[in-house]
Amino acid sequence: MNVKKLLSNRSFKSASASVFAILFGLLIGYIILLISNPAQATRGFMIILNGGFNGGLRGVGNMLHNAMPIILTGLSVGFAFKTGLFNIGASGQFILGAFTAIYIGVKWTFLPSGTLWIVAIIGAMIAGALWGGIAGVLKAFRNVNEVITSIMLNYIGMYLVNFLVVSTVFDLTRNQSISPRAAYLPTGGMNILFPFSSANIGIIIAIVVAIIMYIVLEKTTFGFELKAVGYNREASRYAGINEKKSIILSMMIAGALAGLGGGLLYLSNTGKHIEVVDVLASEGFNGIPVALLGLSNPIGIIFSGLFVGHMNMGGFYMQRLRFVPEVIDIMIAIIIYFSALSLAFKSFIENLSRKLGGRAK
Amino acid sequence: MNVKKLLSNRSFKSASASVFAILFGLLIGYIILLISNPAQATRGFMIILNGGFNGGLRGVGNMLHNAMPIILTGLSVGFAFKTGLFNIGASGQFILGAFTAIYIGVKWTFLPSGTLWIVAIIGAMIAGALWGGIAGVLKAFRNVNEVITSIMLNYIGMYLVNFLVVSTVFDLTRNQSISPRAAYLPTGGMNILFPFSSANIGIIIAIVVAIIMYIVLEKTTFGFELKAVGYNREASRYAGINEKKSIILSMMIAGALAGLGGGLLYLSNTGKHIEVVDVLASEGFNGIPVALLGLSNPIGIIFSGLFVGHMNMGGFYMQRLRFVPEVIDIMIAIIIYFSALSLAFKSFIENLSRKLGGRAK
Amino acid sequence: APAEQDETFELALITDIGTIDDKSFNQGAWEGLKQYAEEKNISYKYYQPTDKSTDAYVAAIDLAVENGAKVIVTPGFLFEPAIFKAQDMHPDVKFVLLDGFPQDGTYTEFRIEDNVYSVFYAEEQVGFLAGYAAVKDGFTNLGFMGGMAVPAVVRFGYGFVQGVNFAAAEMGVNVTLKYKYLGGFGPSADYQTEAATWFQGGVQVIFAAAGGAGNSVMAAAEANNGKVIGVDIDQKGESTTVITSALKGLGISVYDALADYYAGNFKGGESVSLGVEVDGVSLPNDFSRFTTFNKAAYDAIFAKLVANTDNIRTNIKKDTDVTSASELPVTNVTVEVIG
Amino acid sequence: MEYVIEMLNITKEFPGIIANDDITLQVRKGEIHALLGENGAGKSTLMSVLFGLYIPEKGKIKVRGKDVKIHNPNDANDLGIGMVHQHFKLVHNFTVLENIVLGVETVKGGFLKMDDARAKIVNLSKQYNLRIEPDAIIEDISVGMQQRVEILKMLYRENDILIFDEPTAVLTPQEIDELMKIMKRLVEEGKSIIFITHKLNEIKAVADRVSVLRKGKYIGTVDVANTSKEEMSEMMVGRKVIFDISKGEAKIGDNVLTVRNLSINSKVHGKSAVHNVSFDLRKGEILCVAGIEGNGQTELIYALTGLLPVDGGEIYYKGEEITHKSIRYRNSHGISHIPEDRHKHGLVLDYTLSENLVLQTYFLDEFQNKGFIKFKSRLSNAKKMIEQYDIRSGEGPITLVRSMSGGNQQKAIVAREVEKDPDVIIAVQPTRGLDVGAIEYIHNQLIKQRDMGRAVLLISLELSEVLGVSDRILVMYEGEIVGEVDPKEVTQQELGLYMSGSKRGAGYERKETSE
Ligand SMILES: Nc1ncnc2c1ncn2[C@@H]1O[C@H](COP(=O)(O)OP(=O)(O)OP(=O)(O)O)[C@@H](O)[C@H]1O
Ligand SMILES: Nc1ncnc2c1ncn2[C@@H]1O[C@H](COP(=O)(O)OP(=O)(O)OP(=O)(O)O)[C@@H](O)[C@H]1O
Ligand SMILES: [Mg+2]
Ligand SMILES: [Mg+2]
Repeated sequence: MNVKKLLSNRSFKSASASVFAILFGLLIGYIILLISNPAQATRGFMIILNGGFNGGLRGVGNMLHNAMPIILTGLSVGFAFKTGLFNIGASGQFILGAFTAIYIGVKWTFLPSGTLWIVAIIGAMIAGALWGGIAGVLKAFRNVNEVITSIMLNYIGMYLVNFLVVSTVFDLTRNQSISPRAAYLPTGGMNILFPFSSANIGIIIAIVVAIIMYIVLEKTTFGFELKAVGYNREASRYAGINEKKSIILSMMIAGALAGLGGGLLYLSNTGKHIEVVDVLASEGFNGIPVALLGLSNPIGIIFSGLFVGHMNMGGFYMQRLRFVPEVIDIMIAIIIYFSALSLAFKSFIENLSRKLGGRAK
Repeated sequence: MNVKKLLSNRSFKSASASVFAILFGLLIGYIILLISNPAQATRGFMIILNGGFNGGLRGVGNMLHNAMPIILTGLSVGFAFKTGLFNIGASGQFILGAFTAIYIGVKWTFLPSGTLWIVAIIGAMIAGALWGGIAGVLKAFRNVNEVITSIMLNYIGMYLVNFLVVSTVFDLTRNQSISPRAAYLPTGGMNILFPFSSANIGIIIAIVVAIIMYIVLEKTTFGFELKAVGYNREASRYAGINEKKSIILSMMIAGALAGLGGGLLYLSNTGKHIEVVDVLASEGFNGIPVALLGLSNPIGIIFSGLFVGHMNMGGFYMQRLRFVPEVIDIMIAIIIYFSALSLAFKSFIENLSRKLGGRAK
Repeated sequence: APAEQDETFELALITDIGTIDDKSFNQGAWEGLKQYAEEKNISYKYYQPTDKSTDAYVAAIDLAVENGAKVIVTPGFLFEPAIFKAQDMHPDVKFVLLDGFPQDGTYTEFRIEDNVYSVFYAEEQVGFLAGYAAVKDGFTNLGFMGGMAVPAVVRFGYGFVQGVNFAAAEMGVNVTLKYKYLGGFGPSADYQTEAATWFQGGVQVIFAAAGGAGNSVMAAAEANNGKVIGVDIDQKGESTTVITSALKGLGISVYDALADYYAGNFKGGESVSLGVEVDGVSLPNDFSRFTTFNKAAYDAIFAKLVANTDNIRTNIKKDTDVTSASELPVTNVTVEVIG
Repeated sequence: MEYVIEMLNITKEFPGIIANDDITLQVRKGEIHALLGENGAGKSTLMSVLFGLYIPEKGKIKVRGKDVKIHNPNDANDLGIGMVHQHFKLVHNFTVLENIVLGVETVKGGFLKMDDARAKIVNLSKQYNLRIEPDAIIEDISVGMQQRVEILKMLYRENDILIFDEPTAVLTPQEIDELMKIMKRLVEEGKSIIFITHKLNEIKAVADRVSVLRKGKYIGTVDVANTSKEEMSEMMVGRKVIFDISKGEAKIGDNVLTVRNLSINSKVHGKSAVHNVSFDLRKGEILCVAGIEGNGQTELIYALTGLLPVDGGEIYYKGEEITHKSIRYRNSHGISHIPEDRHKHGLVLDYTLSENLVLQTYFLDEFQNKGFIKFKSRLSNAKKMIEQYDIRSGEGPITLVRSMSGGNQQKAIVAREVEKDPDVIIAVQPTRGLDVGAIEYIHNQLIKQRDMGRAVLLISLELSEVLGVSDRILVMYEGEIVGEVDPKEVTQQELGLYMSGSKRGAGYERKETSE
């Protein structure tokens, strides 16, 4: 089909834009390495490029685990983007999902052990959806900018979770949440593929969810409606779409995705707990560059999430050399954010040349 | 003048909207108190209402000190709002300002001691302006959404400051920055007005700056043009305004305001240091509800910043009663954020009724 | 360059990316390690985990091992589950676990292998010393501000109360003591206000076992003519109001553990609580900021603790003995527990 | 001959298209020079070059005989060139006064000084009979007043070369007349005007000469007095265009849409925007609701299509009450709507043509199966309509609608609305801003639908369209129907009297407000 050819062509173009952006980010990173430690710059850079592979199968497994939550928050941000919304609130949705999962995992042990984790992650999604839904309702009915509401809901969510942890699932001596042992995620065979790594069924769920999101957005009438509302709210109303419902649903789905990320991360048997500190969950914000690099395309987000995870692991393994950890931190951040920002440039150019292409014919 | 009448009438209406919103937020806070501890709810609420006054003059002084940085980040966010930009990057600008001030305060001791702090806060403003300017340049020349760039610049800024602190003004044993003793802010008589409090000249500077911002925005052609670009970039370009320059300047001014906030806070002799941790400066985000509550009006922002400071002090003194600290945190957050959000409702209605009024004439 | 390929680091420290615990914790341990390594010309390095989770800590330990680590120092109780795993995974590598005992993460299984040396500090003893010194120096209205009610902080606090009581009883005076956990370890204007309120209310000296929040207490002291007792390391450089500090011998104990290892008698399988007997805790050797209390008086009480005269040392109640500071057996102190 | 403006051999390329290909335009001092061309011919681009918004690749510009370089609007302003853009460039929440002084503020030590400016503006406003209110907020005033603000902006800056890019597309006939008068007055004072319009009778009415562009190329310049409308349009389109709308007698059938006592309170001012309106729409007729903009037509249409809730009265469609039915119910039961604002309501600009063509039907079994889109039938649907309605675009079904020309965007909407096989077509300003060829096409479509027995409800501000296309005319004034007239009998003047509220038809007398 001619259409399909072109479509694939378009996504090919986009993907190449992302690759270009990443190369640019990596170049900047390399320059920083050269400045800070010329002798080891090239070796350090190779380590970064190798990312998780530095640690063999285990490193790859850990990379997958590292990528899992940011793929989901990336999907959250990206899904909202596609439907015309800017979900800065993934952080709050994420931590509410995490808390709900832990709460269910700790308290609902009357459920059969094989199903507890499933109930817990469903709970995480519902909590995230409700939290995202608040911003959606305010947007739909009051036209309050969702950036404002969702930033504030991040803070309210954080304080709320601190409060809830302290009053329900608190490990006093460690100032953190109790381990939800009974609800730990199954490994899903990842322990066989990637022995001794943290990887578990979570990454599989993340990828499956990404594919589902892709299908919803691109192949279903539901996605068609959501995107239409995102592009032109008035025209969608004119076309008979319930645009308020669409906006609320978009934010709820975005929230559910972030909440799922929180649930999966904190139900992993890796010894991670919610600490009662006044700090926003960074996974929510990390979803933004992931979504940008993935061009808000769910399949693209799988890859960009893996890329970011890969970079983080690369930074970790770079500690083999004599780099100061703070230098590594800033370099990895710069690679990731410069990639994402340079993409904004690139997509701008891409956009222009796309218009050109359309006009030229 | 007829215009003047209308204007004053408008600001009166707006201010009453803010007051209404605050009452709503307080109501919600009271309900939460009633639920969590009915016996002490009313007393707790009275303590909140008394805010800094619970601590006498010292409490008021501390409230002022508490309000100072958020008035400045509120001005940063509000100024950007007024000129059509959404500055989510106040956090990064704030911390870069803080670092620069500390750096100058620690390293440039060759300067006469009376002027060092002045140079340091000018440095803080310049650093914030440059950091804000990046987002401005990207917006002006590449039309990259400033929300995206400034969120990412928050993270890059945080990592950068961590790195710079570690490599220049590091207190190894405390994992934080060195005290800039030589550049501590003068008390500006605040120690006499509010004995034993943390208040210093910073709050005076913040208020003066707010007044200057008000004059710039409302009385000068410069502000007139910045606002015009914010409302309609295209139209301003057609009117012969250099709209790129305006956007960049707006972001730079916003950045300078946030940077000033960081500088003043960290030059205060209160034992505050930059900790080398991966956490964004919350003062930047707290500027958002402050700006909203102040309706982005610089004079309004003085009051909303004081209100938020007042609430925080109230929450602090509420610990006199048997409330769990986490309950207090969440309640204060809810009062502040609900006030700001309910304002969004109110201003929506206000907006409508303004249109109505304009038409009816 | 291929030569670099073989570069290894024999001594390693894993940081815990800043915990609720005192920030100086990483640093104190790091200084001991660095000092020993540099004296003996041994390669050393510290590693940052990717995440605050047991798995990430284990991965960082593995990286250190892969990079040639023979001894790994892990500061803080958050490493307990990681060491629980790592002790089996790397039987040839030695671990020094500060302030923790290997456990499975749920406190159901506690097990220490021969390659792990678990170090605790007798914070109650140094708290005792600090309280004793303060009252002996003439203070009668004291305060304790802890960061959070985690075990080490509780031990500091309890020891302080009992030291205050001991001195007051010795002198036959009655003193008052305000006691509070702030709820955080970071500096804040709120804590400063609170401390100022205390000083205003007549408190003369505050023992601030609260990490960075101690700086806020010092700022309040400066403005209110109050005094402060520092914590963990010698804090007299931080403020002129710091009269003394309750030291934990983090550096010394790491240094000693490494020396033992290279001398062939690594204390694997042991969990110790380092107290005055082994210089695990102490006050700094500078008494210039006291008015009446002096080195002689300090040496006397220190010797009594070491010798455990009249069971003075073993009688000090710890975090596991009572649930609140108000339940401590005191005779000459009025303890007001706040919050 | 003295030229104030000479644009010589101007070439301006956009990626993929040469918008201006070696164009020469010479404007004499004191003339009104019309610029004519199909949608997308390059008129706005040429004017943007003159105004310093685009830098041409080739060519030079002379102003008053001197070579000049115009890099930005400020340069243009310094040369006395002012422009009223096709889409107004006003700051919506600024006042009229603020908009006029924007960019050339009077200053005293950096502080705004509005009093002098106000006096000057009030004076100019009086002098040219522009009737503006200096303190009104732009978003509250009518399009016509916004137009006058744009004109005042130029006058305030003391420009003497004035560019009007399609100023009449959004104006009512009365406002157009006024604008023509003002333009004439301006040239009498020695100013020169470049005037872009698609309406040939406007050119006939005011212009001295006309230059014609076609597909980016310069076709020629002729004297208006010596050239017929037919000749002009042939120069423009490259073929003959039929101006007289030829249509047969209407074959009137049953009522399909019945409106009874409909009232709507305005969201804007709270008073009633539509007041007690009743009428019937019958099969096989084109019923026009005429009126000056702002007299309730928009609200009436929104109510009929469900975009706005009704505050009183009923709407019946084929006997069934639909007053409170959803938008979707209506547009899927045979009511089509060609909206007034195609970019706001009609199209999702970032969707492709094929997606826009199923914007109201994507959920039908034809286009989906259990929620999954049937891409093949969507595509074949698009191909069919593109073929049938001659919708031209770069990439066919997968063209992004944003990149299509205005005329073709409009055709796509017409195709979609007609192809639903509706019983009622509500067409609002269906030809706004279109060139003559596109207008001809759309008029023919409407008549064809009528002849197929469908009912058409037409809203138009264009009197020639109203009189030429419709079978029956209702006139709306201040929210009320003030008369019904027969287009074959009524004169433009008479219609104007109805529309301005000066005359009421029998049976439409003013009712006592006491009820
Ligand atoms: N900024 C731009 N980028 C790319 N192409 C453009 C741009 N502006 C105009 N064009 C293209 O240049 C051509 C001429 O456009 P222009 O706006 O000058 O037409 P016009 O004659 O004014 O049409 P209309 O009668 O519809 O106003 C069109 O094909 C248009 O798509
Ligand atoms: N964002 C865009 N991308 C590509 N082409 C565009 C874009 N915006 C406008 N155009 C094209 O530029 C030309 C001029 O734009 P304009 O909006 O003036 O359209 P138009 O045909 O004049 O419609 P209208 O009559 O409604 O003004 C049109 O051909 C349009 O297709
Ligand atoms: Mg045009
Ligand atoms: Mg047009």
